[in-house]
Amino acid sequence: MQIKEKTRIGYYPGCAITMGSSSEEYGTSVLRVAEAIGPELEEIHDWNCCGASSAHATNHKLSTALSIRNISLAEQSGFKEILAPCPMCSQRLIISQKDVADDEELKKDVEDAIEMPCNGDVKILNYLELIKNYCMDEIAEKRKKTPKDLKIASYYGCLLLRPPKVLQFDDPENPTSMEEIVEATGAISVDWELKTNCCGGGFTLSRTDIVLKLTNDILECAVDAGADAIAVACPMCHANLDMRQKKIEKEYNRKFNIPIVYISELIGLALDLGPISLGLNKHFIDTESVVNAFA
Amino acid sequence: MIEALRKKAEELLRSNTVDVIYGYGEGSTPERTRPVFITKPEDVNKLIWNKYCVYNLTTYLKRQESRKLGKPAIVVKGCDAKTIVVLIKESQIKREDVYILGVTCNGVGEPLATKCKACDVNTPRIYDDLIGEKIENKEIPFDERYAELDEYEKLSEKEKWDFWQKQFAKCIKCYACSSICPLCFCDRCIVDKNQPQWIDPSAHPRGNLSWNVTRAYHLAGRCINCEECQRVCPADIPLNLLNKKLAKETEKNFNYRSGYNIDDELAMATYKEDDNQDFIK
Amino acid sequence: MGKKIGVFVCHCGTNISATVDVEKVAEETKKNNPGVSYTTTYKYMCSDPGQKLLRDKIKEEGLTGVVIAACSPKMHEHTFRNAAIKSGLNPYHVEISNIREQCSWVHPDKPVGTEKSTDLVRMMTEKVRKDKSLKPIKVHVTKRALIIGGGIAGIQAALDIADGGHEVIMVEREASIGGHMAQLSETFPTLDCSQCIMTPKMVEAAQHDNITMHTWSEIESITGYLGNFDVKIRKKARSVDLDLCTGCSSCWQVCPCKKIKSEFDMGLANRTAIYIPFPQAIPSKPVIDRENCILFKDARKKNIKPNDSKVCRKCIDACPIAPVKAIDYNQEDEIIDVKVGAIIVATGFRELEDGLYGEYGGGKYEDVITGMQFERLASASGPTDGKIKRPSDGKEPEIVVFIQCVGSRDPSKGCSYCSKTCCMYTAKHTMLYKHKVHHGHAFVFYIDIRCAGKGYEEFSQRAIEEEGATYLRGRVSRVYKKGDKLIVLGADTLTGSVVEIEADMVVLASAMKAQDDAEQFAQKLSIQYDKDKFFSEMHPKLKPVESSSAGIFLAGTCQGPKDIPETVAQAGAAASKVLALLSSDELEREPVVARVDRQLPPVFSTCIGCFYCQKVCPYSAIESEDIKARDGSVIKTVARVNEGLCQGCGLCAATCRSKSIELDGFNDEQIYAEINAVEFN
Amino acid sequence: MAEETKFEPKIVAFLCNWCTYAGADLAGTGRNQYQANVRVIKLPCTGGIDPLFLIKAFERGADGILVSGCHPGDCHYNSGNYHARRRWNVFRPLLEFCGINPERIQFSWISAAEGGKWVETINGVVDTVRALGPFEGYQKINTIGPDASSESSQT
Amino acid sequence: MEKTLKKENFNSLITGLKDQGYRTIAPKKDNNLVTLDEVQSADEIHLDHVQTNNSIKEYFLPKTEKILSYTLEKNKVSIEEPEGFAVKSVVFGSRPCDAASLPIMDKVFNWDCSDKFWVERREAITIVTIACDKCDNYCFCTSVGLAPDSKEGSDVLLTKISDDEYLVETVTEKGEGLIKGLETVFSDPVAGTPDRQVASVEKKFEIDKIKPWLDENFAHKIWAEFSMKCISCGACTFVCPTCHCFDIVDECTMSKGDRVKNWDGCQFKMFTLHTSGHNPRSTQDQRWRQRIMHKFKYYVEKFDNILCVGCGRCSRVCPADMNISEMLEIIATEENQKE
Repeated sequence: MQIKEKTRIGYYPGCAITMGSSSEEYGTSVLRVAEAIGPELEEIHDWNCCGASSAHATNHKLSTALSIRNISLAEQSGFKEILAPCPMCSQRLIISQKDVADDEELKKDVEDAIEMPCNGDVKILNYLELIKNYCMDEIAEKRKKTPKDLKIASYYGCLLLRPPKVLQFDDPENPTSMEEIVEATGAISVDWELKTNCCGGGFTLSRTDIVLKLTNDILECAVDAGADAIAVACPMCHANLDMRQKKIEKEYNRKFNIPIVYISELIGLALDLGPISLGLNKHFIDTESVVNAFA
Repeated sequence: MIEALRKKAEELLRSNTVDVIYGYGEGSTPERTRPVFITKPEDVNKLIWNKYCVYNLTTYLKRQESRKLGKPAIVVKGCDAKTIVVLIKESQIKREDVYILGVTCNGVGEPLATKCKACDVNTPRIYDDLIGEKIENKEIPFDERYAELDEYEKLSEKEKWDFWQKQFAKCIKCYACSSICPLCFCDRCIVDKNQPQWIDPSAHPRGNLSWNVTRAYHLAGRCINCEECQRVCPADIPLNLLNKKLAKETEKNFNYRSGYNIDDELAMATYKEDDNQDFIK
Repeated sequence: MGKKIGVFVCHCGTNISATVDVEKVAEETKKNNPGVSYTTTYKYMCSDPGQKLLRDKIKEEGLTGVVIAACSPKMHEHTFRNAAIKSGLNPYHVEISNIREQCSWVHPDKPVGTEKSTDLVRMMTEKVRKDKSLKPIKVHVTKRALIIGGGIAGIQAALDIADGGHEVIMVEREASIGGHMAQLSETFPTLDCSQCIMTPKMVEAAQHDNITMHTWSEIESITGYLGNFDVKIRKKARSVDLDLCTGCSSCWQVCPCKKIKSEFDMGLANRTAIYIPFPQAIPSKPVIDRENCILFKDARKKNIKPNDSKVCRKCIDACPIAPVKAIDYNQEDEIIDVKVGAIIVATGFRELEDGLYGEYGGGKYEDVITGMQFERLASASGPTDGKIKRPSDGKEPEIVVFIQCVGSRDPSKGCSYCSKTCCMYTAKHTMLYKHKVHHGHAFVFYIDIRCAGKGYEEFSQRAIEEEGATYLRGRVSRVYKKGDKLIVLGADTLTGSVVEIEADMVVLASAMKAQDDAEQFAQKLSIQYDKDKFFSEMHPKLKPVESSSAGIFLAGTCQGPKDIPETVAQAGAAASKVLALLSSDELEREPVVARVDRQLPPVFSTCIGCFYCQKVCPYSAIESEDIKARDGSVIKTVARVNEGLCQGCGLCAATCRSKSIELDGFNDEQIYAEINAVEFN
Repeated sequence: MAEETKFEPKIVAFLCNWCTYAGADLAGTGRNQYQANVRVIKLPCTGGIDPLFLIKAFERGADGILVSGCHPGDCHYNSGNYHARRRWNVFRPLLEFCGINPERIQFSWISAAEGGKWVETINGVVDTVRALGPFEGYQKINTIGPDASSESSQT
Repeated sequence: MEKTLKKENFNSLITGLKDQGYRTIAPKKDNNLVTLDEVQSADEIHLDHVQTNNSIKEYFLPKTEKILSYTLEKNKVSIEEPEGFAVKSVVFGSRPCDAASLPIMDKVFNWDCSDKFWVERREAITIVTIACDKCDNYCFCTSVGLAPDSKEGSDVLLTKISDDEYLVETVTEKGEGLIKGLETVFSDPVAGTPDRQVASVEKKFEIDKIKPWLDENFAHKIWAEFSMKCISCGACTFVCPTCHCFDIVDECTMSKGDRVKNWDGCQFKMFTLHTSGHNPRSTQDQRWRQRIMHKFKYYVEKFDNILCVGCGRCSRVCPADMNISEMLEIIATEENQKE
């Protein structure tokens, strides 16, 4: 559904993609796209960690309180919706909202902890949802560049879709929202099998061998399907596919050299925003081929 | 208004669409009107209409004497018209057997009857002809329609019991309340069944309690609040409070208002899977 | 008429007399209760001598009413009422006071128990004074049975009833009888081919002169009651005249439309527009698929009568029957009215639709097939003549992965139950596969192997030990296509390792689900169904083949997943119930039914015709009756109870405001007498 | 009868034959005891219980009434308990409106397998009504009113 | 010599009566309903009304009355007669028409057997009537041979002579005895003839014309036309001081029971229903005719009294405004007489 006038949406960057963090290029590209075609994003004042990292594994109440505090802050500044581009944050926020709604006692404890009421009727959006809800027409209208037969494999990973009962976003087994956005930018979507397979996620440090195996399968499948690049919407996926690619090539002595781009960067290129401003220079695998396709 | 009514009545009688007009005529005193049954066109000027026409004429649809006069045209206010809807749903009459002469009404009775204070049927919701220009029916919220009950519901259990024992003690079992009620149409009423005698016929407190409770209960989900029972009671017992209480419970629990919709199922003849059951352990 | 009531207080060994002074109860009753002329106590009233005592006393004392103060009526009401019948007393003058389960066993204090027992006996003596003689209701029984569904259950039941000498009407929705069993290749545990054991039965049913078979037909409506069901059968237009056609196959050989997916072959092969589902079809006469036949499409487009269309017409031209062709495009649906005494529902099951499992390719990959499709592959009359070939490229699969519990035991996919047959048929599939592809290898992912039938465990062990199938205990998380291989990602919980198999073909042991239209069908017959839309049996242990409606019985998978032996056993059981029902000309029914007041003119009835009773009756057992004057004019319209349909719940009696309708056995006077006898003040 | 010190409430129970009556039997076979104040009247279905029965039971001196039958959905006659529930939904507030304490009439769903629940429910009803005391209001009017002429409208 | 009764002495009158063991019954107002009811003090008495809602009949033939009670053993019945139903009382402030009904009813209650419930109450209750100083157009006592100040049936007649004083005229020794017993309460009349404030009730019809018409017109069409609006309830017969029909019913539990006499009325459709189902008076016109015939023909033939005192209660209380005086006027009018 397209909302014409500029609506104010709370922007919750989270630790991974805020300025100066390891995946800041995702954050900057999101902001650049928003400046170009809206909607108006306003960073939530005094936001704190969403509790996704180790917190939710060790202390459930702490991680819930951390998330709910962000939501209450947003509520107080009048936001009806919050964008959390990083799926780890959006998943944590949604699950906390549900936990508090289901457990009266937890809600009381959390409210005491953060000294703020939380009535939890703010909607948490992930980046794909935001684009589909607000920007599909804008991209079509404002697109300046059309890439020459740039074949993109859309990779969703897990946190955007699972657990399906709680997140209720797209079809958890066979999602299509990212493909629609890719096609809106003029690129060609490639049909491949492992777009919802796990990339090894949190084991990136503790069990790198598993990450390499899983990520190798994903890269192999994308390349076999003829993709020129893989689009992602999650800093963790990007880290494992982009940063680890060289090591995988060494481990499985295969040549991939397939660039991993954020979907926001892809949209940025289609809107002819400068590659540097989109952070395309900060990738391990050179994104030269993608930038040229838009030339 | 009265000329239009008489002209219409004459026209109906001359064209033989109906055989008799149930209408209001002059009463013993100016403040009273009485039912009249016009069969000849030249008698139509006996028909009158004023704020004393409180009578619910549909009660004559249940009486064999009046039905022998043939197909009737009934002068009905909005509240009376609701009775016809219930009578049709309970297969006592067919829609085509009665010609409904709806009259727009801004309230009857001197002082104004309580039912008219929260009236949402100034214009009858079912009629063949309408006398008087249409008045927009108001949407009266739930609480306002049952405001009369609040005062009694607030009483303590003892106060309620004493209040009603005092009222029921006055009952002389003349059965004017069930004779006037258009929906009390059972030829042999339960109170007349003596094998076994469920309700004691004597007018002592026990017999009066079981009669008044049963009469009210048998109108649950049916009574259309025309307040005739209360008007005709020689002992001046506020009988309509019982019916109104049942109407309130029926609407609250089953979202059903009697006499407003000819298609939906009668409240006490059906059920819903999710009917309220919080009082059932 | 004063009643002479006999009261028999039972000791029940010491069960009652331990905490109730039975002598005192008898004495108090004789002293106080009006109408009581004889009282006694006895050690075991339900014993033979006890019943003999009852029978003798009824005759000797000339008793016209009996109260037995003993155990719950649920135990021996029937026994004592039969004893009364034997001694000439109408059984409905016998009432039971429950002074054991609801008094002596639960109130240890003897005086309290005795006083309560006296009250309970008094309540029943008062009720007996108001009891009326009731004669069992005789209901005419139509000596004909209806079997809905032509699978093995329907055929077996039809044969049993027909052999029992009664007429059977069988209705089958598809073009031929045979049901799902006809689609199977070999059947466990004996591996004998399903066609060989079933076709003779199908032929026998077709040729049995007591059985009338309506294929390509559906049930339009069923009304009536036990012994008197009025059934409307809709014979869908076949476009082929069954009498004329000889099944010579000239027509379906020339039919140009060859690309229609065959339902019988589960979409693995195609069929023509005019077709017989499978070679051994009974009747072996074709039917025209009006959806896909180009002549009918053309007629619909031009909105003309089918026979007027000049398009194609190859089949009618090829038809050798003369002078009138066996094919008739203008044939219409036909409604047949039939009266039957009993009905057996054998409508079978539906396999879980494969689209439900996105993780396994959700119907995208051709080589991921269901159990039934594998049956077709393995069947000699199947699309591949029994050779195991991959549907995608026809290659013989080297590695086949079988996945158990696809849909079953999975509440998130909507069926939490176990489909009972998949463990066995998957083991069978591995054997069939190994017999036909010796060098091939079969993997089976399972949760638990459930082979509990006779010879079942040995059968599945054989699949593992002799046939060499590899059973991996674990779930499969994902199946995806890689090149021309299917990558199966699963777990082997016994070794705790992740398993990845590059398979050529994957067979899903899909769940057994209720038919799509099971709910509407159950409502049409007003029988109850459970949360999974399988029809509910009257009592899981004691009445497995009776449905909730009297006269309607269940057989086969429509009542829940089961294998062929169990289905045939149920079919036989249902048939025996029907035979018992049809064995007598008239059926006696418990006379506890409602009755609307009737009186002499001029009153005729106190019923005023508001028909609240009709609206609340769960069995629509109440009809309206016009009481007419001699000149035919209607005096009044009142309610009337159809004794056959009325099940005696009493809803109408409690709803009737003027109490003009009463339930025999629990009429107003009896209930009033019981309340009156409670005697607190 | 000797003047009892403790008021023993008198309870009449209208039970549906298929479920609660069988439940009560089960409590019997299980030998779990309960107070003996109740007198049970068996009817085919709760749908067959007319509110008139309740009034007559009070007129015959009952202090409390229990009406119990199958859980919704279990009714042997499909919809008996649904219709019964609908009646009680309006009859109970009517009696309350007339000053009869609703605790004196209790409703419950007890299946044939819930012997324990039957014992709990019955003991609950007896204890509640014992707390309420005898139903003086009704007992006062259960005697035939003193001949009307002396006080035609009692205060 | 006549006496007067001042209003301010009402209290002392009542206390005086109470001392002598009398129960006092007087008109009492309860929101808009005036009824004859037991009073303890004078300020409960309400006098500025035309007619009480319930009639005096209620104190002689109560709406419900236990005439005997019995206990049942298996083969023995013990019966117990009620006592103390006749309570020594004074009805203060009844109207002349009500009082006049008593002698009329005495006849039927002492006809083939004397009804002890009626007779004993008649002796126990003294009637102090207050003449009507106002009436409404339902009153027609003058048309049935009575008057707003007639003395029939009263023991003492009070007539209003000023706002707070009533002229006392004793009618019977019983009244004489009552007055003598309470000397102090009454005061001597002031000189000069007191102007008695008595309502003037306009005569509606000639009573002598009624019976002759009734003798001839059993099947007249007026019965149906006039009674079309009647709804067959029992209100008119129950409030009428001269209607005396009653029904007897046994109300019992298993061990004991009471035989109860209740009011009944000929206007109920079940009144004449036979067990066979036949009903000689099944339609309302037959029942309405019965009401008029019984009051103005049958009772006259049997007891030489009109069974109506013209109090007008039946017309006031009738839901359908069936005015009995209007009916009698129609009967008495000329053109009807001719037919």
